[in-house]
Amino acid sequence: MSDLDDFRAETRAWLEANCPQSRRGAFRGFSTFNYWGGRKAVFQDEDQQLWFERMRDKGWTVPEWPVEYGGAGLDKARANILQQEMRRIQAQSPLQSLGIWMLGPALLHFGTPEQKAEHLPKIARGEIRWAQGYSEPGAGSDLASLSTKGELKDGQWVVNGSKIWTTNGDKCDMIFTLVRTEPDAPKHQGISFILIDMDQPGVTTKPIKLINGDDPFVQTFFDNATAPADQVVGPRGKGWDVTKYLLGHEREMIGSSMTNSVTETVSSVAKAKLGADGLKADPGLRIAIAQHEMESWILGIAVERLKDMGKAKQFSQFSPSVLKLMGTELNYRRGELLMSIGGFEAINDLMSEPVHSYLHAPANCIAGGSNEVQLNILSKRALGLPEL
Amino acid sequence: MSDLDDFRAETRAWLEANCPQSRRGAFRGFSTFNYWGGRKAVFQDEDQQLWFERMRDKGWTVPEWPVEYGGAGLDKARANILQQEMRRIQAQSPLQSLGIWMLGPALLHFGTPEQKAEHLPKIARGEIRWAQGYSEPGAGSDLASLSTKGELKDGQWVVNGSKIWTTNGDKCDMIFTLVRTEPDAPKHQGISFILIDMDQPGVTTKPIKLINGDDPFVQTFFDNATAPADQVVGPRGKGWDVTKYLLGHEREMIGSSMTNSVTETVSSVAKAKLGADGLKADPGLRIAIAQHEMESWILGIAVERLKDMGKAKQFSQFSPSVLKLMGTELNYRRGELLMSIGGFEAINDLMSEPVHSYLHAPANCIAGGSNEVQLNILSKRALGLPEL
Amino acid sequence: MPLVLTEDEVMLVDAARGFLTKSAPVSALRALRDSGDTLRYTPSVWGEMAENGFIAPHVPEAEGGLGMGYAAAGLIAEQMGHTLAPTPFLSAAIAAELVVQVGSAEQKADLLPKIIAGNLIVGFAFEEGLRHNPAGTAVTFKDGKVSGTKKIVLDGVGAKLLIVVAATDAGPGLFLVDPSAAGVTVRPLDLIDSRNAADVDFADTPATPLGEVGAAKAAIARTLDVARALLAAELLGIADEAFDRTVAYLKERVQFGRPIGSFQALQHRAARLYARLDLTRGAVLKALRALDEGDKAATMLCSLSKGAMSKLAYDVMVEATHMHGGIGVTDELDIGLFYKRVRVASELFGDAHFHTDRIATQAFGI
Amino acid sequence: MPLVLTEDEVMLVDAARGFLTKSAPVSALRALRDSGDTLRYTPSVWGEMAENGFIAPHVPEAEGGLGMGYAAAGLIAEQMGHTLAPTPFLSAAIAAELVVQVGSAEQKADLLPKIIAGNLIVGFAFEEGLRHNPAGTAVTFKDGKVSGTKKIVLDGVGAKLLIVVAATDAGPGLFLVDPSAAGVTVRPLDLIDSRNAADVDFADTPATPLGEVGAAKAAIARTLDVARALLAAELLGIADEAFDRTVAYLKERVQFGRPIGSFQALQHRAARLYARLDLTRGAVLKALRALDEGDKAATMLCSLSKGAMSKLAYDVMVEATHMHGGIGVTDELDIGLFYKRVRVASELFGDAHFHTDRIATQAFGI
Repeated sequence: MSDLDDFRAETRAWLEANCPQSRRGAFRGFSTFNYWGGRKAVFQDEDQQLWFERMRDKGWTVPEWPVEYGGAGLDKARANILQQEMRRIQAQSPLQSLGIWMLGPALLHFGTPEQKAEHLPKIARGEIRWAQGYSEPGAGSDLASLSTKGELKDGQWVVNGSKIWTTNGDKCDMIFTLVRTEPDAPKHQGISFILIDMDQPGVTTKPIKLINGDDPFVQTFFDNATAPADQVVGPRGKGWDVTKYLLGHEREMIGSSMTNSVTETVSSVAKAKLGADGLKADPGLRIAIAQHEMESWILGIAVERLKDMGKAKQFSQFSPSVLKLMGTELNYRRGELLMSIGGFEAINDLMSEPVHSYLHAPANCIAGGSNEVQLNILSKRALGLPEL
Repeated sequence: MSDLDDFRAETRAWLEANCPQSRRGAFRGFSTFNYWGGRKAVFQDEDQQLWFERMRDKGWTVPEWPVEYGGAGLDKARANILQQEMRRIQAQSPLQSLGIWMLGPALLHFGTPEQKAEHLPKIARGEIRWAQGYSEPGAGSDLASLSTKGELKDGQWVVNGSKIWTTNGDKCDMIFTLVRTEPDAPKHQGISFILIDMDQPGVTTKPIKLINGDDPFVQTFFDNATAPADQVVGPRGKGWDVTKYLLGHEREMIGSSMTNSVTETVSSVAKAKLGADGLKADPGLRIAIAQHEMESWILGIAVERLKDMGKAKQFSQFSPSVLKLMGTELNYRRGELLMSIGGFEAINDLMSEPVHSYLHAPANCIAGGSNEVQLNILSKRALGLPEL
Repeated sequence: MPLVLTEDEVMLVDAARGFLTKSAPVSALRALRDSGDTLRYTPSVWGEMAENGFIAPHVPEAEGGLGMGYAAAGLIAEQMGHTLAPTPFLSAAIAAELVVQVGSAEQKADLLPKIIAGNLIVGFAFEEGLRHNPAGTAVTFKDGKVSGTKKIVLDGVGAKLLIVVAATDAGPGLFLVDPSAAGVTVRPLDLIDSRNAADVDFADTPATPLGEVGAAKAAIARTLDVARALLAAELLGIADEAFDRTVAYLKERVQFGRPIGSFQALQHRAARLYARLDLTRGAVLKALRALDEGDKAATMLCSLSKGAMSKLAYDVMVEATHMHGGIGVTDELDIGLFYKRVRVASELFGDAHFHTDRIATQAFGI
Repeated sequence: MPLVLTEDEVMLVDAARGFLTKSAPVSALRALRDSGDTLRYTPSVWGEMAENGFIAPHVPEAEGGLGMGYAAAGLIAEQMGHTLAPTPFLSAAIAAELVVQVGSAEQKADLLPKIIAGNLIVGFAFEEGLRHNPAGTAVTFKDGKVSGTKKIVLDGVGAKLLIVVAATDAGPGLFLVDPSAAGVTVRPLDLIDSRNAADVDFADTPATPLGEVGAAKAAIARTLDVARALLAAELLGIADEAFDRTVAYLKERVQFGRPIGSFQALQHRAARLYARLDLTRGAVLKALRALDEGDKAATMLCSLSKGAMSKLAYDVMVEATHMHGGIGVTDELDIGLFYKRVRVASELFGDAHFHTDRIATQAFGI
């Protein structure tokens, strides 16, 4: 038996013994069902807490991070085994976190030793919940035109302006932001990536109500908010490089989440709701569902291929844009099909999953760089088509 | 009984008596079945000749043109009645002609009295077959970038250059062309609309073979070709105005011909070829056909509406672009569906109607101003969207 | 009738647009929604609509109506689409149509004036399944009583009368039911477009036949077609309005130093929607004219316009929402209200899938 | 196996590309077509392909083959798509697969070496209707003889052996027929892609069973899936090539004073095709890998890749033809040759409609 086989056996046994039954089962969406950590966090139930703490103590909230930063220092092969074994028993992720998905990779890549030591362990242990602060009301697709301003005064950053689309911003502790710090530099070069504590009078939030009545986003206002001078990730004025690095991460995540975050396939919903006879009576809907499922299947295979390419060190520069573009558009059609299948029931429940997909899908096509931005990236960089 | 009722009764009786049975029946495409006139024309059979000559003598090849130009001088109401009565017995058009559809309207609008007297009667009587000379190898969508050159020397135009996509150019007698006559003027202002006799050594043609093996187009070469000085339609250097006027006509014709020029609906072909059982076994194809038929139906209604608007003097500036765009794209899908329906038979017959539609449809999206040009027209002029 | 508006129709459109813009703008829907009102329409606005002759204008003069035809009703529906006016307009049109088609002389004389005057809200209790299905009914009429459950009865909350489709030994019949009668349970829905609708249960509820049972089947078919044509017209109005607002936003929103409407990719997508709207407009009018003219093709034309507009309005809303960027999905912007109404209006009386299949089978025989 | 190419596979792709570009470029197809040749492939090129090990490389080593798997066969097919190489590659792969699946030891020993060496062209006589239909057969086998008509037998003109699917009392069987035997009429077709195919009539023609009749059904199903996966790979190659040529043209063609590829509307349309090709590439490889691994999902993955690629390749060709402007439809340009081959390859063994329905029924149970 190889070392890896041993690891698999041990992992399987540990998971069997330590993952509470209530934390197993199909992924139920990025809802409150999941634990997001942070200063204000409250556990939903004992099992949630137990599962989180056990995994945290193993360093398995961030298995590949170094042990010194709260991870388990696993290599790729072991991390994959852990993932497979968790999937085998449908173990829920113990901790959802923008810190893990976004800030962490940025810090690991760009951060100073002090920044890593300060922030990474708190992310790994779910002590700080991070928010993302990129977009502004006037700077959407044209993100680099942002105008939130930061000045270095008396050894600290003083920040003024506002950020929009901060996901669950009211529940977060800190925010990683893009701030214009060199007003005279060209627009991509005057931006710094600054970490700001939200627990100060200079930071306030206002919920943004969406068309389905939900308000998962806030607008965050900075009114002479402050941050210590050393809370810039990457060189001052080079925040755009950090952002480009992270946007790649985010696009891939949004695109591939389209294949993971769904609890049920459209066809299984259709069968359950309409039955074979109902579908036979509605061949147009049936074919539309089948076409969607085929596209969804293809997207899933593409994600699998991307992972295999990653393992084979074949870096695919444009795949994040492709996944983001195709995944979000697919989700659009998923929402529409779920509404059609749900019929009179679906239009009567603003908070139902079909309505959520249907009404919320457009936001996915905007967030993380609008699909037009992705198409521009692909046509310019992947195809080399000339500028106008 | 009103005058119009009288006219209808007389027309009906005349058509019944004079339209040979063999010239009745569903439209069979712009094939050689139709009579196109011209110096080189040969009648296919006696009935074709009889029908053409009878209609010509009534002035009914161009019923609304003035009698002095070979028409019948009918008003709109009577022209409509004639059209309805012809349609009632499915009488074939006696004369197909770019002269009637394109040059005629231009001459009626822009021509001098002398030009009208010289050319219109010959068009009406099918004596001269006209070709169209707009596009050039380097000037497609960007028509105004054309480089065929005309100089006025010794009282006549001397023309050099070449035109592409001249429909049946080898069978035509004369060609209306766009020629750059003022090389120093801005590109839209240095063009003249010149009428050139093709029966001269300076004009030669070369067939263009298409991907279905057919060669309905030629490239036309002008090598010191000449035309009398007075054969400019509209002011010298103002040929672009004439063209814009005519392109509107052409687009409308191409768009609405999509609804008229088809001999059979896709659904009737599908029923005949595949039968009810075959279609039931292939719900995707069946639904695709139905969607196409719905779009086709809507296009037909739009053409009807456009005619009604014309009668009500409600000028619709953008409808030609809309019809061209949607009609040609519809035709694309028609070709594809006919290929699917024809299956193994269709891929075995390069000259069959499905293959013709399938392979030829792309050309329609280009001819008469590419669909991108139509989309630009609509976005700029109909929607008022700003220039980049 | 030609596919252009008559002078009278142009005047009607102007009048409706003027009235609705003033008395029932989109902000009124929003206010009504946020007020928690259960009726979900404003009786005073409804009363004014009656005064303006906007309620069921297709009722023939012989029956005491204005005799303005289905086209007039459709044009009003189209204008209501522009402002998302939440009124029992469609229910009134349906009820009036059913009574005209099949009611006895007494029933006509009793009901039509009240409907047209806006004094009697009538709910049409028709659907029973998850999706539109005109094929049959499980609600029964026996010994003068109806039993069973109907879904999504428009304006069913607060309605003073229900017209219920129920099965009899002689086929489907239409029955008048007093919602306050025994055995009726009205269960209000909370539709995403914030309009009035309810599921309704009947348990041995006394019911009176509307006209002869034998005539009901044809009258229901006809009425469904009328409802479809009116919804198609409303969807056209919604799509036009959302599209116009989007084009305006494209001119106004600046990114990368220029209006986003100057980007050709967005221009072409917008131009394509313009072209489709321009085309489909004719089909909507054609269906209404065909109803007015007793054209045999009317029933298929109603499916054509409802099916095509359900698809087109959705496509417009997808682009409208997307082109508005992030704010397109916020409640602050009206676009979301249009999006939600499009969904409901598409679902009612058959969506694009339903009508495509119907046309395939009936019109093309495939 | 992961969804990336192994080193061996990368070498194979390079070798195939090098060979085909040199020995079977698009111009060779054109020359062959214009020559009026009835065989429609070049025997010397076919011989060289045998020498290179490109013919039926999936035949297991145990059966005397190279044992390189279906993925290898698919990668060669993909490269043949790039140059539209007209060879009996697909027929050979199909015949080899059938013999491997079901042939007796003697038949394997006799036939496989000849097929792999390129010395025996075998036509698969399967289709009978207007469109692909694996459901049943009207051709019969009785008393050692087959009778009936088969359609579009690929490489049927000049084939030295036919494998015929015919009905027996024990279900469908596979039968070896000598095309020069009594009662065989080979009627050459003139396919729009200029390849070799024929309709074939059988009238009491002597026939020998290929293996056991009872095993034929599964072998046919398996072979159809292999053929679909190979055609999907070829379609991917064609679509990639036509797309690359179109992108090159977009950079080169100048209108309105600039390359047309600088217009954003065309850029976005091209980028969208790029994205779809990038995604679907994985599904094509996945189907081939699944065949190699004996994955139970293989049959559905073959439908997925064939259905998706049939649709995608068509969409690419529509844009390719359109973006080339007027010359896109001239015979002078190669684009038309790609367009025609896509049509034929899509039609063979089920188009997008067929496979969508198959997947709906079998994979999703809807």
